[in-house]
Amino acid sequence: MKLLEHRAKRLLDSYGVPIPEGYVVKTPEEVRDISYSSVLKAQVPVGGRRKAGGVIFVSTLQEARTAAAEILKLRVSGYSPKEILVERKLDIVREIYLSITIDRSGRIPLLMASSEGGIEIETVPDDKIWKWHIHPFVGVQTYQIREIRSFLRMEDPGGRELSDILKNLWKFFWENDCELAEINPLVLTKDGRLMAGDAKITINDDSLYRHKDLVDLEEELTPLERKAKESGIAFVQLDGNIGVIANGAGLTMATLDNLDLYGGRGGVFLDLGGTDDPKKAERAFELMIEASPKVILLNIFGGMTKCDNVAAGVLAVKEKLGISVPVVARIRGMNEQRGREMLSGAGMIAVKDLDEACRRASEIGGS
Amino acid sequence: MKLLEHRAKRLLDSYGVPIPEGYVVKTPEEVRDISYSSVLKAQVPVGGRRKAGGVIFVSTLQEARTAAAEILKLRVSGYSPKEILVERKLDIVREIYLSITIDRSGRIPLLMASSEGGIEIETVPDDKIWKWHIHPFVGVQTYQIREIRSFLRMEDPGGRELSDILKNLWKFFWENDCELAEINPLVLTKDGRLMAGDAKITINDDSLYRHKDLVDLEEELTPLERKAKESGIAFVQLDGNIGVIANGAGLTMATLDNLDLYGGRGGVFLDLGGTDDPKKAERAFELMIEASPKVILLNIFGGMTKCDNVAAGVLAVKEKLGISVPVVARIRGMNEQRGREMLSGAGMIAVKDLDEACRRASEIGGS
Amino acid sequence: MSAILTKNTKVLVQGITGHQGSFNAGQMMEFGTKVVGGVTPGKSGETVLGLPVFDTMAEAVKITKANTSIVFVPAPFAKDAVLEAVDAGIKTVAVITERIPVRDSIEFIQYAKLRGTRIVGPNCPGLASPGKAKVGIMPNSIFSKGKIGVVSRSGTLTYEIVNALTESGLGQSTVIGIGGDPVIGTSFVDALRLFERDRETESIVLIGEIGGTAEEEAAEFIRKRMSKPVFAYVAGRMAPPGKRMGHAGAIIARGRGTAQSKISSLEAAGVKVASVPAEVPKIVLKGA
Amino acid sequence: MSAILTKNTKVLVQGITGHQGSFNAGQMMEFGTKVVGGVTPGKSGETVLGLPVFDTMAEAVKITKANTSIVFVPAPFAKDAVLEAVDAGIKTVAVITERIPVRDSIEFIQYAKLRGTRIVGPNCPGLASPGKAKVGIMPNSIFSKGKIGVVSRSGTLTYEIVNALTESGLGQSTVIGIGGDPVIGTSFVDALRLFERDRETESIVLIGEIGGTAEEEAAEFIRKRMSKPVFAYVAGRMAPPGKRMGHAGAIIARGRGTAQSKISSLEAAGVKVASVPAEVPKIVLKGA
Repeated sequence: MKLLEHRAKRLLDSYGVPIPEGYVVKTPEEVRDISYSSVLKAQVPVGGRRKAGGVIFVSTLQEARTAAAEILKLRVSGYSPKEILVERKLDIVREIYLSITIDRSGRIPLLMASSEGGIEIETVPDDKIWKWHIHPFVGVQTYQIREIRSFLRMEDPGGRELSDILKNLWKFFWENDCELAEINPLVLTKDGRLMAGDAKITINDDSLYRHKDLVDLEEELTPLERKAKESGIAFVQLDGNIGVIANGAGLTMATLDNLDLYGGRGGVFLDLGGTDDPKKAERAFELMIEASPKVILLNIFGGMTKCDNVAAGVLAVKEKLGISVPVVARIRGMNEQRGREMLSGAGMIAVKDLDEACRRASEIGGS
Repeated sequence: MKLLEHRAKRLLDSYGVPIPEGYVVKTPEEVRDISYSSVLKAQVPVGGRRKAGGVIFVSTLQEARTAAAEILKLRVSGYSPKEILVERKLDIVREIYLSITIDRSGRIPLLMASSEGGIEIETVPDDKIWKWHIHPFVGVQTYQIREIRSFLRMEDPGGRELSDILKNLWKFFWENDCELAEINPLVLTKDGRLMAGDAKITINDDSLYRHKDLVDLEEELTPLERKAKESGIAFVQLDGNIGVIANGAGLTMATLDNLDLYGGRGGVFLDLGGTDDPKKAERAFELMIEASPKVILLNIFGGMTKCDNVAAGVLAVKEKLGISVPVVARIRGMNEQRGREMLSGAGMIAVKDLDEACRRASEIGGS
Repeated sequence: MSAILTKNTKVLVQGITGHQGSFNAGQMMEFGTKVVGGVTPGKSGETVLGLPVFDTMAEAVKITKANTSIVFVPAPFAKDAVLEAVDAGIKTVAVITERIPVRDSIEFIQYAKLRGTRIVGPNCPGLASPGKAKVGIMPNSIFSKGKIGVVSRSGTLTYEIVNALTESGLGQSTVIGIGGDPVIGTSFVDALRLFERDRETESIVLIGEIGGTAEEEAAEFIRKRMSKPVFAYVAGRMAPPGKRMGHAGAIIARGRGTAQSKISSLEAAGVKVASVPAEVPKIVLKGA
Repeated sequence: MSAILTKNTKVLVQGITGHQGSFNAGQMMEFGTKVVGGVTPGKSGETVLGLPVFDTMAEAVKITKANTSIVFVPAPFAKDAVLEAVDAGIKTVAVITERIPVRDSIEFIQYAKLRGTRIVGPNCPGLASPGKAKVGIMPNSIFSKGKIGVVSRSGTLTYEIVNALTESGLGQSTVIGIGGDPVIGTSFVDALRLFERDRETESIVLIGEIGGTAEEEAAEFIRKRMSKPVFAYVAGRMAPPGKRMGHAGAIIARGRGTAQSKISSLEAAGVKVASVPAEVPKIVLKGA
């Protein structure tokens, strides 16, 4: 779960990472005091807001309110800002990049620092990024902090503050189950202070049950996306016309790959996860009918469930809601033959082979 | 460093381990309110106070003041109590034993629990003591707590409190560099609460530089012991008449063993530690003269220092303070021959062999 | 593969009294696995499929001499279960549970490493060596005994491909589902190293997917260290960039971790890569 | 002993610009050790005895290809120095520093174990293999090359006994001072295991002292696992019970850890035990 900038900053602040003065507004009228040069920033959980016009510098209250109104009308990568962060403009001397993320290969967190702050880190060459693994059993070490300070040529002023920020950022990262905690830029101001100019924080979704206090960000979802999410089904909208239901991310992706072999294009697809629970398959079928694809391709490789039970579930949905589009069903597992017979008996195309199923669905989709 | 009971309890309390109501007095007059049955406990950093009469139960203020006066007159294993803990008497249902210590073989902390609380744990058979290593990288685990509760047949009431106490005791132990944190007994009271009836805490001496707040216990030392301690020299008073100065605990003990071969008995002994610093050797010589043994045995095996420098230091002390007792010096290391010549030139017995030195010193000591 | 599962593999099922635990205990036994008991706190004395249930792993290991465990306990309690297994001296733990917080996985994987325990997973279908043992949830019907080692990040896609191998007469020495989470105990490289050493394995099928750089690292390892032939399939050529495809492992970001990057790396390391699952047995038969 | 020190041992001195660091760097070089540099934060660019000084271990290892380090930095900073060495990929770290908080020792020992680094010490005189290398502070003059492995908890007592061995014509393969602290990286048992495997070692002298149960555990190991003859001396027969004898390792408590308990255990394991240091060479010569 990505946190909006202002929430990320508030959390960092509570861990002793300094942030600029500021407040959040939801309407232009809420913009109050502009006693100093300020910046208004659209609060969206995606990048690219500056390019979209979501960051505006202002000097007067009038300017600020006009800017706020403009920002609230924007759409940034599909998100409409509902909140604006009004912040004191910083007197910038230097901009530093700082982040902690989880390194899959190393299997532990990785700290990155660079003198090239304020720009996208992907554009910074590798030799200008300092990287160090942080082992969670020992945390950020003094020698690492010494190295970072030296690498960033960050002696006082700011050096001691940097040490504290590194320790605090790590503590924050680990205690809050972060996948990413990025401060970019970390600003050194004219008066020698260090402040988080912007912050991107992603909390590991699987940990949210123990961070109830953090879960209040309303995701912008379509009604279908919301229903899928509530059922624990992964939903992805693609641009094709074949509705794919499969169990497991890998199998779902393999199905898309296989459709491509025959010119078929996935449209909506629903991934039940590793399960072959007939109830979940039923629910996915209901959702898929709402999405009205041209053809539905069901691909279930069963482990725990008998295929005739899955088939019975599909037939129940057909009974209840009716299915107006062709269905290609490919079910493997226990009692698979009986399952296929039940489905073909109800007018569906029931096959054994994934490849064949994809060919048949592509033919229908492409026709 | 051992903490007095009342300080140990105050610390445990601050970590969420419940303790009985109570307060500390230094004089009988300071005993105030006795609105309930109370117990007065001598505060000494050693065991055996109950046997010595240092624990007295009282019901009235008069009794309490009389008891306090008696306790302040006691001597418990060489210590005079200067403080008394006045505590509400507990309604005891059960007494449990709980401790965390460092297991040298396992190289990590060890948690011990037993239903046989309230008595010396050494007298409890092994199968009645539950032991589990706590790895500091992961701390006390939920499964361990479950096992302890089950082992102690400690379901509610008290079960949930026990879980908290285990977590808190571990946190306390680790954060405060403990060598031992023992709650014995942990009392289950009639009203279903758990409380630390007594507590023994030893802080690792080498960590005291980072626990300045804990270091205020005045050790009872003789003037000589104090001077030795200030010079970083280990001082031990034995019952013989040979004053031994050596560098390193092992070598010091080997010297005592070797003296025994010839009937010699160590008296005061001073261990300079692993060093052969001539300044420290000089200082030890000064202290040894104050201790006035019958003969002084100096045994230095040098690493970093030249032996003639050590000899020069010894001669400087002789010059300054005079040395009225015979000295047997055994110095090995760089320039050892020159060192021996300097000492024998000043009338000391200077030999090459430890065995010979011990024989000579024993002869003088025993004569 | 003797490096992980052998005829002496003795398995405890952590969370045996749950639906998934008891079902799969039965399936593992049908596969021929020596399942020796299960653990569910508070259920000591019960039996499941005739297997004794214990309160604690320590007790279960003491009595059954188990060396392997499989974890079905719910995500919030999975870390505790794995640490309990490690502390009880278990040598291989297959963690089936999905949606475990990644911090918990990091902790139990590092702790297991410290104590010399192998973790497979989390969020994985487990592992199986036909003729020896299965410690996982993969359907028994897909396997046949043979000389191919299979290692896969995916769950059901593994079933698909192992099934396809079996139907083409290509039996398996060991199949390892390493799991799709960002942080896992046994990586592609770990599994490849085991297969390279394993006398019962002659060639390897690697099943990857988009996201992360595990396939690229595997390619590097194959190029430098593997003498046995490796075949691969990488799912997700047609997956849309930047979208989550069901679990955290499948994110495409910044042009790295794409199917194309993985396929090119593997091909550059001499690996034949199939374009759809059904092609896997074909390239193996051709390559053999 | 090839298991720890070899002719390829390349040593970095952590804290080289201090008095102890620079003195011992020189002594180690005189011994024939390949000392390749030192580390003192903020002193990069300086030289000590012609050796380059680096700011960080990472840089020092990168440039010198060192595989071993010796730590002289003061106790409050020792943990950081050891972790830095471990993270820099050093394989053996001898920690000379005394009075390190035991919690710090526990942490760096466990972390080193996790990362596969051997720790000797803390609070130890280091180790030496005559003719190969010395990574420690033991005086060079006491050593001679030979077939005896020496392992000792004590510092200067080790000098005493190694010197006595040398004077009796009994050379040493490797001498390891494991240190006197309650928690140490390399135990008696670890050292005995190395000696048992080491082809250059024919017999072992173990130097123990009162306190703890390390000698009792060593005796158990000797009884079960050692084929090479072991000789011993245990200091502290005459030490008063319950008194600290200079460091934390030397406490007698509750009748365990006494000299008598240790000597009996060792003798029961077939170990000849000397009653004073000078007797050690005699029993070795007799036993050989």
